[in-house]
Amino acid sequence: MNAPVTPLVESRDVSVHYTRWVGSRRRTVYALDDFSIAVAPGETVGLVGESGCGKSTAGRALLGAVKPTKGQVIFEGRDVTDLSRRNWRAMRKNVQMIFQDPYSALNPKIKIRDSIAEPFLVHTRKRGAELDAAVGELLETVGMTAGAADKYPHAFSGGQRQRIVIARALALHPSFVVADEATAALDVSIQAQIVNLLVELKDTVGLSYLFISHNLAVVRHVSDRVAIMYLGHLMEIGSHHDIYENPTHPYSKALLSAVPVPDPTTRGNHEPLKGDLPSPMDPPKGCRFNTRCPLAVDQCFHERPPLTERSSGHLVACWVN
Amino acid sequence: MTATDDTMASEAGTGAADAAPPEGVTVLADLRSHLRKSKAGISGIIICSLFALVAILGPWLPLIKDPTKQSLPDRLTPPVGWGGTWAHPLGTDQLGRDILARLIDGARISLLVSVTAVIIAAILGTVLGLVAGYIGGRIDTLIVSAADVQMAFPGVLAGLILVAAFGPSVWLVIIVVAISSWMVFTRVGRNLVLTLKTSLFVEASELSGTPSSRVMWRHLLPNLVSSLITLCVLELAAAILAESAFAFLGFGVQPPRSSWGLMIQQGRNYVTGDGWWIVTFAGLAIAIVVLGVNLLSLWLQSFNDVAEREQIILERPGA
Amino acid sequence: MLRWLARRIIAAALVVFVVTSLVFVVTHVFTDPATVSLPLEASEEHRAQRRAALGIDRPLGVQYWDFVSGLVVGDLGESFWQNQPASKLVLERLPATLKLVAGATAVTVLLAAPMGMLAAWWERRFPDHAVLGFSMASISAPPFWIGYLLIIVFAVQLGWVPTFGSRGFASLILPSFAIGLASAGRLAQMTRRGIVEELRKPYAVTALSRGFSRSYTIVHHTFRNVASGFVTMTGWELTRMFTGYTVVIEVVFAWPGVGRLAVQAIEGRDLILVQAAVVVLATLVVVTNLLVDIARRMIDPRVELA
Amino acid sequence: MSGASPNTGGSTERLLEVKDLTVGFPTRDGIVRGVDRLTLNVGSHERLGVVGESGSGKSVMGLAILGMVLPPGRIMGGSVRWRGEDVLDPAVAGRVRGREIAMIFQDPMVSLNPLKTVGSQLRELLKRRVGLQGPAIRRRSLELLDMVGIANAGERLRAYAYELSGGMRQRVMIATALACEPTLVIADEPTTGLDVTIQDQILALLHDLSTELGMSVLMITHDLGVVAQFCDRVQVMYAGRIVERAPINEMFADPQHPYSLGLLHSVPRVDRDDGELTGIPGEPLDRARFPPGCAFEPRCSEARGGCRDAPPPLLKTADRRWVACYNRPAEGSA
Repeated sequence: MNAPVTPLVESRDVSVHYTRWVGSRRRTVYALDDFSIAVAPGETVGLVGESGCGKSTAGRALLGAVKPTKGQVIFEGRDVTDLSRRNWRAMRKNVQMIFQDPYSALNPKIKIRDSIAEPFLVHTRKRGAELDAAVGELLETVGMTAGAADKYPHAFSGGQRQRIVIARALALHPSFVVADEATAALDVSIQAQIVNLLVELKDTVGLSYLFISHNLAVVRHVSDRVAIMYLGHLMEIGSHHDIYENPTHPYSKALLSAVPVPDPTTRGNHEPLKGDLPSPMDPPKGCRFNTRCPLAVDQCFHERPPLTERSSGHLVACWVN
Repeated sequence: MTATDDTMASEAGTGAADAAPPEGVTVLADLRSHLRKSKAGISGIIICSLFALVAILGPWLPLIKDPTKQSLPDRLTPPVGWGGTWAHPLGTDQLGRDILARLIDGARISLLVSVTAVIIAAILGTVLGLVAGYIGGRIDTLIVSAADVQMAFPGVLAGLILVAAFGPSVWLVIIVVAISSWMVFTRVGRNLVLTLKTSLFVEASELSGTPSSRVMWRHLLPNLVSSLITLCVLELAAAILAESAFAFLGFGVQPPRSSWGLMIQQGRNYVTGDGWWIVTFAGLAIAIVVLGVNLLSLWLQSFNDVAEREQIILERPGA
Repeated sequence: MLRWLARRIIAAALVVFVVTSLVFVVTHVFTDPATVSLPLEASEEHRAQRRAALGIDRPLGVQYWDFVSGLVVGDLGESFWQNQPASKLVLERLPATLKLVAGATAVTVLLAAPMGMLAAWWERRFPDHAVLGFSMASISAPPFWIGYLLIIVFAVQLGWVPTFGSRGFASLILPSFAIGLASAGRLAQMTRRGIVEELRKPYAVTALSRGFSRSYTIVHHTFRNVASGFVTMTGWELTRMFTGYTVVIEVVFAWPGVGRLAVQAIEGRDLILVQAAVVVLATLVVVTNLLVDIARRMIDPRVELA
Repeated sequence: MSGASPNTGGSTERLLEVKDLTVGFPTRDGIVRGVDRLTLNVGSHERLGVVGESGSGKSVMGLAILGMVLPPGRIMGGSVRWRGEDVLDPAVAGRVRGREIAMIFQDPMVSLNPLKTVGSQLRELLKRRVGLQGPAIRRRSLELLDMVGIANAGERLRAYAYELSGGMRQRVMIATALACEPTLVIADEPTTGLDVTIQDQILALLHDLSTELGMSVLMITHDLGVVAQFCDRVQVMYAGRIVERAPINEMFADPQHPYSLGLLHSVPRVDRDDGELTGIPGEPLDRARFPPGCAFEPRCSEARGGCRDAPPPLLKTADRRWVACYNRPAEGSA
């Protein structure tokens, strides 16, 4: 893999399986299987896929919010998979998350100041005026005024709330941030503002992102490298250019062609991908895309295709292409 | 031009988010303006405050007679308007005691029992609900099962067995009312916590390493308060009714102290003949106070509904 | 479905077991039937004699084993007040209580369902306000007082029905209303709220947008969705009746049911008999809850998922 | 999807004419207008898009066209005419709803009755609204499911909504909309919440059905991509008002309202690397606090003093192009 020399965060063959009650039966959900990815310092990796593909689980596994069933999570060269609860708490300073829904990400009953100050109260000895100054500074970093601290979330619109959520995530100077559908709930005019803010912070604060999204266009705009997932399996991973100019996996191709482009002159005849997404409780054998793949051959139904390198850093899991 | 700009600015200023006072203040202001439009809310508040005032100040109110003073020559004096005099505005009972004085004395018991029981139930039930919902696992199963058992064994049933074993007393009634009400708070609290637990703000807090106790205290509890207050009011009505039922059965306060339920029990032999006012006024007192509490809870519910509805209309128009 | 039912029945049996054990703890650990039955000034010798007669001088474990094994075969001990088996006394009175609860349930359902629908149909109009007024009044007045008011008006003044006791169908009417009015008030509000809420839900909006009328949508679309809640709430009201209302109302109307028996037993200081009555009533509550769960599942196929 | 088929508009029959439609919601701060003096026309065989962000009133508009507003809102003025008849008249509405104009909603999970099978929901429509009897009902139900691309139609008739996947539910929703062979389908965010590949299927299905059956479609969406790929003509809404109306190609090649322009510059493209996204500064309006003037004025880079006094009227600026902006001269006035 053309992974950077010293990745900041790395997952090695991480699988997450969990059980869920469906009616009176216990079913295993295969949320994530053998997921390996590395994020270099200062890099943005986009993680794309449809619902149930395990992209959120992958993000949470990298943050230690979900315990892997198997595999390792490595942070700055240190295996943190089996860290105790207490040690993870110390780790929390370095890794943070930005959520999809800014309306539910802020406690409606407490002031913005207290939301942002909480990480300081839990992890540092900052109190009083020093704490207020830190909160004000964070708010200004994300383009808000320090006066916002005295208000409750209901005084703010979705975009402003998302800025506050970002401020809270930045509180303890993390080096790695997982943005889980961070702009999905926002209107497009606000989405652009937040995307710009995230890109800007990457340079000014020095962050690495795992940018999880179902929106291929936004991912194209922000990512250095892109990974495409389907039903818990990594299908293709490569540079921005590899994925968008030279998509190789049949699923990547289908996914890219399915996105409606906001330009009527691009209307053309493409055939929509047939069929439904299978349930992650009952994934197909072999290649998980085999039920919908137009190119599937016999082998695809029996053996899982390994990720193989097609060009430098461009890996594809497909028997055919 | 300047003039228009100024008025515009001030108009925008009063409404704009920058000028919005802290939420606590707005909620109170909202409550007040909502109350002004609600006849039910106003009547509820008036009845409840009168009840509380009378109960607390009862013995110091001027012109109030001794509720225990018997006077057999005056027995079964009818109320004013039915041949009685202002000496006993609501008449007297079978022992010649003043009914108004006894009603006021009864209000004390009613308030004492219902408020104490609801406070105990609310604190116990909320803590258990919070812990069950947030911690989950075996503790949750245990608490939920306990609530289920309590559901099958509520109120009067528990009262019957306890009274049979320990004899009647006011404290027993308080305990019985409290134990037949705590699981309501537990269930509601737990369900709310289960929903809140999936909120991203809880996950965010956990992800920054916040300890569970702080999550429960700082993040979950404040979000339960408004629902639990409404529930407290609702349970208060149930508690007043329960107290009166126990007193009526003779399991609560004992003579010569009076209680509204006890007055009905003592006056029941006179309903068919010359003494209908004893049962009527005592029952009316219970019904009016409970109605006041119910009106209050109706209004609180409608306020919460309106607040919620407008939140949906105004905050998330796309949703 | 069968597995679910089996699980549910076992859970119900467990609840009955725990409740009865709690009752045992109260009646045998904190105090005992002999102490309760005797006046405070009774001599120690007299007490010991009574203890031996009732078998409570034996170790608690043995007594508990007796109690539990008695439960299984329906033996709830001997009432010394009546000198008869407690279970026999309770079971004799059970039909009267069941009759009363049936009457009250009929009153509840027959009043609540039409009132709730009327209020929802005329949302925020006069019938809605009238139903709300009835509900507030009926849930605020204590049921035993309603009982006396009904007696004053319908038995004493109008003389339409008998005052006390259980003599045929006519005597069932007043106590049924005394219990059922409050339940009807609560249930009517719940029904109204349910229908109004369902009508705002997207599936009802869809039905309306397809051109179905408001009445058709209420009857054919929201009905089943509200019915599940209606059954649950009716079950709730039934439990309230078993655990409270009947006791009080039976006393008011001198109705020969289990509740009145329990009150009389307390007055007669007969702890064994009170215990038997409470165990039977609590079992009825558990059975009611079980039946409600089964009914809900039959109405709403999604309950399985929850 | 087939290539762009811009409708000439002038020669087609006008089906739906909405004029000055206003919907109000009472709140503690007074009456808030969800839709304000909305004007809209749909011709036969036309696919009209209405695009707007949250709070633009586009969803309120969809129901209001059928004379329906969720309480406590109400229609405060304006007219809706369907082939000349007044839809706000309950008698006409009862006839038109479902039969001539059918709606498809955003979330099919909750828009289908959770306690009725797919078959029984189709049956009641075919029986009560179409008047079919006996075996014809089942035959037609199967035909409808087949039309919307559902395999194993016979089996699916017995399924409940919660047993189907998201895409399948939306297909069922479309089938119930088609049951009465409507002339116009109002699709309110029909693909929001669906996965990209499923959205692609549903849009293609709607496109094909509207062509085959000669239906007009009113597509309400926040997604400019969906509009660009699907519609012939588009109206842009902001804060309850129409700010621009144009044929599809003109709108994307040359947006005239500053808001439309800003919107187009906010959307990243998947098919090429675009430069910086400019976005639109500021925040969308809180609906309780509409200014008396142009609602977009606080965010507009071209705003002048006059923009604050009164809302700009929607004026024709060129053939088939309408804009509500003081900075865009009307046709003939320049």
